[in-house]
Amino acid sequence: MNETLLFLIPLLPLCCALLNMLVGMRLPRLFAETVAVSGVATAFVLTLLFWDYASGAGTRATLFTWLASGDLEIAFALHFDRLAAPMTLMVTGVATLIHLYAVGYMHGEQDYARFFGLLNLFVFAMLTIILADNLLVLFLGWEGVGLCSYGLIGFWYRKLDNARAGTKAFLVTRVGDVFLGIALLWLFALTGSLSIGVINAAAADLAPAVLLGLTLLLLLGACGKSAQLPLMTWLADAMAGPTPVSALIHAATMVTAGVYLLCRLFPLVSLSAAGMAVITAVGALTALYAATCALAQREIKRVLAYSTMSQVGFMFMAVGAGSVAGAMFHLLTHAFFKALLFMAAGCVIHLAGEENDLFRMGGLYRRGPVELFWIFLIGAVCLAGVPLTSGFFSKDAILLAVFTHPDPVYRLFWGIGVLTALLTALYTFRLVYLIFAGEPRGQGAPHPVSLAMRWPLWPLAGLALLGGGLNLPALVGGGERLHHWLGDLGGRTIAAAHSTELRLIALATALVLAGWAIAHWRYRRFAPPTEAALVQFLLHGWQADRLVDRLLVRPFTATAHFCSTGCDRGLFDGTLAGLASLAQRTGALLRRLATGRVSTSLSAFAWGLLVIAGWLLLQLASRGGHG
Amino acid sequence: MTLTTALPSFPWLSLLIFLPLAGALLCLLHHRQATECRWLALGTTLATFTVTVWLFCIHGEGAAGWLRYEEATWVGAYGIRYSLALDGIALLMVLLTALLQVVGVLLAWSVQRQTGLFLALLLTMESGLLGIFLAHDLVLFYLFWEIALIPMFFLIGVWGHERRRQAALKFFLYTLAGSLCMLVAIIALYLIHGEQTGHYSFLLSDLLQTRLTTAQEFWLFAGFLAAFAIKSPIVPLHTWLPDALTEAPAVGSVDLTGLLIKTGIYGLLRFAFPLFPVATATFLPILGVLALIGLFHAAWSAFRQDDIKRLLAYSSISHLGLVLLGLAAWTLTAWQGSLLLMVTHGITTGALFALVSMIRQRTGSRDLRQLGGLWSQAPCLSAFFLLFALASLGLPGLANFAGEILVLLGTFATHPFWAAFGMLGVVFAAAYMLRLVQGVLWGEPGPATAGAAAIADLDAREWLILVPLALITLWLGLYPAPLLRPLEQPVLALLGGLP
Amino acid sequence: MATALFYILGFTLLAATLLCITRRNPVHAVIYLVAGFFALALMFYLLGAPLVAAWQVIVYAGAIMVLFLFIIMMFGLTPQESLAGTGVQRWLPLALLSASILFCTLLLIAQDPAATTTGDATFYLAPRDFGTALFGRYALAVQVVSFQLLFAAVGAFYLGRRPDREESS
Amino acid sequence: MTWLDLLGLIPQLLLLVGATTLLLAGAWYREPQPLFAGGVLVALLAALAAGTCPPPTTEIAGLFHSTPYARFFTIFWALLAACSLLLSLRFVTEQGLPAGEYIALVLFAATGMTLLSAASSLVGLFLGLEALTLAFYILIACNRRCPFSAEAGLKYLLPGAVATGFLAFGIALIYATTGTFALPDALHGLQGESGLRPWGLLGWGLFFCAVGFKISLVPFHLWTPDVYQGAPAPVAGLLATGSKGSVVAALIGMLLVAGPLWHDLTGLLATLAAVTMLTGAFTALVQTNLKRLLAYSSVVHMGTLMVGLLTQTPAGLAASIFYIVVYVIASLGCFSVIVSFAGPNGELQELENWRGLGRRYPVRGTVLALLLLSLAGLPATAGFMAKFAVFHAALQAGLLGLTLIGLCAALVSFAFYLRVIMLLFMADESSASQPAGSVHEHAVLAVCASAVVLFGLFPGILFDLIQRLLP
Amino acid sequence: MIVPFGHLLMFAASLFVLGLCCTLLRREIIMILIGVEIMLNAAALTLVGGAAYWQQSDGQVFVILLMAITAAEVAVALALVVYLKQRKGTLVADAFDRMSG
Repeated sequence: MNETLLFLIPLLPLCCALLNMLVGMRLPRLFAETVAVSGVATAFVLTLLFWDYASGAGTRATLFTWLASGDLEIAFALHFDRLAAPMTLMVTGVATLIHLYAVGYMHGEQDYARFFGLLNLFVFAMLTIILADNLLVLFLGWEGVGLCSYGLIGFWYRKLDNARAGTKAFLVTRVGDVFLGIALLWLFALTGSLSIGVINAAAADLAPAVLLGLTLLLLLGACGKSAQLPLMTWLADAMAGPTPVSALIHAATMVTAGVYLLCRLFPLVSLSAAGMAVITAVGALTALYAATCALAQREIKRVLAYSTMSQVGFMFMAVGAGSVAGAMFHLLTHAFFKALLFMAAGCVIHLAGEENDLFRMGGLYRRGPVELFWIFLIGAVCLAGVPLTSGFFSKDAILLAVFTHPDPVYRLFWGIGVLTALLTALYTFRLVYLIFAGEPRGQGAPHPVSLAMRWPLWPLAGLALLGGGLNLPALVGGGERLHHWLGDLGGRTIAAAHSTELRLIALATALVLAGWAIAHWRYRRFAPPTEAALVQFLLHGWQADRLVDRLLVRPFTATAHFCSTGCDRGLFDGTLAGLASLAQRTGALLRRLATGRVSTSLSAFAWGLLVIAGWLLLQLASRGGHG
Repeated sequence: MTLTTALPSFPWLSLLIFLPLAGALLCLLHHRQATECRWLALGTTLATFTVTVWLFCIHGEGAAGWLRYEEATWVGAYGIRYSLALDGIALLMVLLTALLQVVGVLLAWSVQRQTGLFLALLLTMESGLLGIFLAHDLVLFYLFWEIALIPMFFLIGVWGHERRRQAALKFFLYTLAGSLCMLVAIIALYLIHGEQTGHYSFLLSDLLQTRLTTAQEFWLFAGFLAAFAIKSPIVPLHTWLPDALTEAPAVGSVDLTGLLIKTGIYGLLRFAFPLFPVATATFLPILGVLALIGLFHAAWSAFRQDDIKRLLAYSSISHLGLVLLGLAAWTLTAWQGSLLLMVTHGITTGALFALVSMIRQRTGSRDLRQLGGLWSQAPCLSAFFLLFALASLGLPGLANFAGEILVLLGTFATHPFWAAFGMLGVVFAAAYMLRLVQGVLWGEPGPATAGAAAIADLDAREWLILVPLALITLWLGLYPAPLLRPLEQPVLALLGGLP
Repeated sequence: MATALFYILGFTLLAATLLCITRRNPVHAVIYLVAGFFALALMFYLLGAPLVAAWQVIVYAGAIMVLFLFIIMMFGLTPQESLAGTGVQRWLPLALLSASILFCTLLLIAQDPAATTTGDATFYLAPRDFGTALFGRYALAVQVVSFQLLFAAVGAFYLGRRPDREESS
Repeated sequence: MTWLDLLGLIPQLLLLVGATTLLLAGAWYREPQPLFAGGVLVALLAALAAGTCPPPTTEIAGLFHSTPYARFFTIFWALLAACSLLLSLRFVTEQGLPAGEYIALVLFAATGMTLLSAASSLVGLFLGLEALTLAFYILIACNRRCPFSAEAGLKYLLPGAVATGFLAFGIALIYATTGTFALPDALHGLQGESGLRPWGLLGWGLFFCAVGFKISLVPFHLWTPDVYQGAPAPVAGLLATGSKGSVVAALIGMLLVAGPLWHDLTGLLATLAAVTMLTGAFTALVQTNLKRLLAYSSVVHMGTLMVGLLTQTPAGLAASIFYIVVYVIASLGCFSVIVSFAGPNGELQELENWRGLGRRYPVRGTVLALLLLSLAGLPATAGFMAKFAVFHAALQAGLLGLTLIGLCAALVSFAFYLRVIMLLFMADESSASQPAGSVHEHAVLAVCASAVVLFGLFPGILFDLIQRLLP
Repeated sequence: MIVPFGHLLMFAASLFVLGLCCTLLRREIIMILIGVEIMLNAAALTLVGGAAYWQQSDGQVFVILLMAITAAEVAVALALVVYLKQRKGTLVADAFDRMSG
């Protein structure tokens, strides 16, 4: 087969997206939905078909030259390799399921064509990021996913808050994109190319300071997309979008793009030890921050959003610790169980009668179909990291990698990680208890949950439970398949004594148990929410929004006001108006000379004569002076 | 190719300039019958566009030196010659002009009052603009420079909105002040050259041979700069543009933002830079800083505007800041990016202005606080609006991004920090553009939107205007190579001029 | 002798003119001026221009000034306005202005090294030569002037006409 | 003075004889149309004569040139007289003026102009100027129904008389200094180092006062707006174009024969020109009466012309000739628009009354706009080429300061010309109905407009002609 | 010549300035015209003096022409005076100031 066919993987969703956007409303609904789902599904199948291309050094495919100027030559090119392949598979697979789910979820929605169009477009953009061979194409996908998330968060645009949330997401991520863009420019200036392969190859002979700078820029770019500190404020608000969107974009795929970027450029990033430490620090802090926030949230989706943030933090820690394999492992498992959780949450919300607030739920165990409880529980235990679930293995691998890192400062990060693990278990079980335990507290009449919404959850549940098999540690007789598959792309291999591994596993288990115990003790039967200052503080995400408003937004608008009103209207236009009125006044003044009386013009004659005579006198005097 | 060899001496460039003039005269003669005038104007602009496209087809590869050259004596007494020259850069601008004028005529279809005169002025301006881009004799250039001015003055003043008179007067006098300085500089240069060589001529190619002292260079350069900086407009000489753009009728805004302000930049790189290399070399850093100031100042100001047209006007200034930044960087990539950005900005912003006029026709308002929720009433219109807004905020894959990234890549090579700041400007663009989109499309229908009984979606004419522009936006976003190719040689030639 | 006479006449002329321009009654003014012109005519004679002197008396003093007198009498112009209108602040600046002009002029003359050059002896232009000059070289000028007089007459006739009713209304 | 000389004078003789004949005819025959036809015919014949029969000598009776230069202006002023007669017909008929006298005076004024611009001696200059002025004294005051007319006449007469005094005394001093009236020699009062030099300079100073009055340089310009406003539009048109133009033409001729001079006066005249341009421009900015506005604009133009003269180079003089020709055409056109809008009960003067007129009468409005833009100096109109030529010459002669001031004045001029144009076209409300204007007036309009466009697009024609005029 | 030319010119200049003063200081039209006459006579004096100084006839001839022209001018001027008097009833020049600015 011709490797150019690889382009089918991203282009199929694109075509379906365009089809839906242009003529979707004129098509019957069923057809639109079929187009949307089939596009993604086909991409999934194609990925499987093309799997062999990924082996070895991977395969490059070039479509045509995008930009050419002087020695600059940037082409639309794909690179399908061992890092991209599993990611592609995950994205297309999860996306397919979520599309199916969405068909059911968006049943009552009139504007379905726009929804599925954007959803497909998003898949295209995400695949572009994954498969991009050079940074500019990656940047294209990077902005593309931002755009789609903007459009989908604000999908219900009539409520201005949704639109605002979308705008906020777009702007905050764009701030990150600026740094990515600068890094891109710099890399081109340094290496004369934007191809990822070339850059990674040339990274070795760059000055350490430059490497640090580049790493930080890339990190900031990644933080924007992956909602890490300090650019994390948008993710929680992004939950304003429809639940499938949250599941696909803000849990499974887009938010992990940052991690993927760092993994892609790992050869460059890993060269700067300081940079790696910073990455780990950012990850660890974000993980802790988000976990604490998740503890106090009242809306089910916000809890999940913060947990996503926290989990992505873990992935950053993995990258920082040098274990790409660990990062990718957690990325995949997290994609499974978090998508599962979101979709289940969607069902829960339906059941609770479009009720988002945890404190008005409860008792769903008896009300709803019992399968829903089990599905949600599966997701929860994976998230909490109950032993033998996928989440357990992936998180454990990360903690191990951080623990075994030679640099002592990593021990501190490890400690944070452990604490976060505890909190994770805590807020996860809090969630479960608040939703299912006790008596129903809400008034909303339960909506029936359609079949289309239910059955896509099962395969995900299976993946979530068994996903651990992807990279089972040797300790439990696993072959670390993912790690071997990635090979040299997988970062450093974690070599640790079995005893340490065992101790860590024990610790993790203990943490989960502790978390469950606390949750059980506190949330078994519902207690009305406390208004404690700490709770409020956590509820509002450590007041991050207010901080941003004080530090950035207000100065920005103030400057804008100064520029438009102060400078333009006041200074520049004022000067012009001054000149104009000066001319007018001069005219009025000179006009008074013409009194219309003859005597005036006669004396003007005399003055003229006087001037001339005086002038001549001066002339002659000077002449006399000369000679 | 065969056709060119068949007609080697046919004056295509003169045809380009005089075709619209002829159309204008015919429109004047038939100014009573509006419909005839419309079709006449459309035919003329289409014919002109065809000629330009044909020129582009045969000269698309680009070449060193002039692609076409036509010359005749005009005023023997002063050695003024009627001389037109076409190179890759001019080709691009001519193409843009012809295209936008076709759009303009389609837009002007809805003009009811004195349609004939309106179209006549439009066509006159087209030939003026084409002349600016083609003129190779400085007096001829000045002539076209002013000729393009007066129709715009009337377009704003007669068919404009509320404060049209003040805006028209401000626009005209402000620009004229600069032009007069340029006139002095032109004559002075001519005299200096004549005294040196004894051969009095206004031809650019002759004047390029002039040997100037540094002081002379600076003064003359200042003269040229005055005209071009006001036209471009470079902050702080920009305040005429928001007023003019806001008050102008739709077509006026399109031409003003799409073409007229581009003439300033074109003048800079065609005349000011090559004629005065030393002064240019000293001035470039200042230009870069001014460009950045303009970029941010305008973006900030745009963020505060509630009148859509004002907002777009400031966004134009901001974009031109980026263009100037590219020029100041003085590298091939940056220049190609700047020129590309000029074209793409003309198309996207032009389309946006067209859309604003459509919105205003439907809702009777241009005020962000009055509008809103348009998507629910006119999804197609809104979709186009969103598309061009995204293009204008530099979304990859759409037209502007190609130019912007080239500018930034080219600039980073020589001035990393300029480029970094330029990149930062991208967020600013997003800030005001998203505010615009949010105010127009999202939310509950605003007073104006709700007030208008039923807001019709696009009609056939508007589809005809928007679809080609949208296609071009996509095409230039994904495959700008055809436009970049003819630029390479002339840009390299211009860049070589610096000591 | 002649020189002394010339100076006397000159100062008479100036004095008469001064009186003329300071009289409030126009009739007196004209009379003084006529007197001055007589002196001027004599100066012409002393400068060797007998014919011009004669015409000065006939045309100027005789015709033009009488014309003025006639108009003044016709309207019976009584001295209605004091000298230079109303009071000092009215005429003082103008007087100063004229004074300074005079001053400048005299200064200019003072610049003149040849102020005291006198040409050779007396110069006397006989009427015959005068006539040949006038009707020879300057015949064309005479023609033009004659036409001018004609059209002046036309204009005077047209302007001086009594107003008919729709004009006066 | 011989018969040969008379051959060179055929145009002037034609004008004078025609004037007298029509004057007499008018006494018996009261119908205006045929008289005017005759007047126009006479003017055209004079132009034809000047164009076709070249004189045997280059100087006539030591008073007037008959060089190509002089003959060009003879033709020009004769045609101007024809145009202004065409413009006057409706006015004279409606106001019931005696046609014979009117025509005769116009033709006599034209004679004065031709003689003035042909003057080769101070005597000729004085005679021509006086003939011109005398005719205007009467013409300005000729409309006995309009009270302003008489006032304007007075305001032209008194300063005019004083100017005559200045001129006479100036010429007298020059003569006393140099002992001759013939022009090239009489200029030695400025150049030579003779003992009487200060007197000569004073004489030239007085001379320039008088000339400054005629072409209304600041500070001698104060009469201009009042007289323009009060005089009937056709007369004002003739005054604005003919009398000023012929005086400038005389100055140019003087410089042509004499070459560069005025070393002592250059600075003074430069200051005068600068002040004139700025004062005129700024004062015109605040005018509310179209005729007054045109008056002040003419002040600006005269200042610009002074710049052209001050270069004292052949190029500068050629530019000035071009400028004066173009100025005359454009401003005659403006006045003919005013005439065409004038009715039996007065003219349209206040700018307020012009509001929206361009919309209602597009043709005349457009022509007026075109002519105003030409006066302002917009490219592609003749006015631009004129300004271009003058400032080009000025820069060549190193008069940078004057050029910059001139350009500032040009900028301000644009402001007030555009004000009129905006009133014509950009006013919301439409104007009241106005007279349609007669065929003759429209013919003159057409001539002026087409000339402005022609010389704007192909200035070469005129430039080459002028080159052939210069010695 | 009987007197130094400079002195003669001095007389003429003084006469001229006196005429100028008359036009400046007096308000009636008549008196202003008289002032002009004085100025013209100053010119005549200079011309005659010049003729004597240069031993020429031209100066004197010009005086004659000057007289004729003056006569013509005065005729017109006085006619206008009559006209104005009939219209407005006053001969004070500054009374005619309906047009200004």
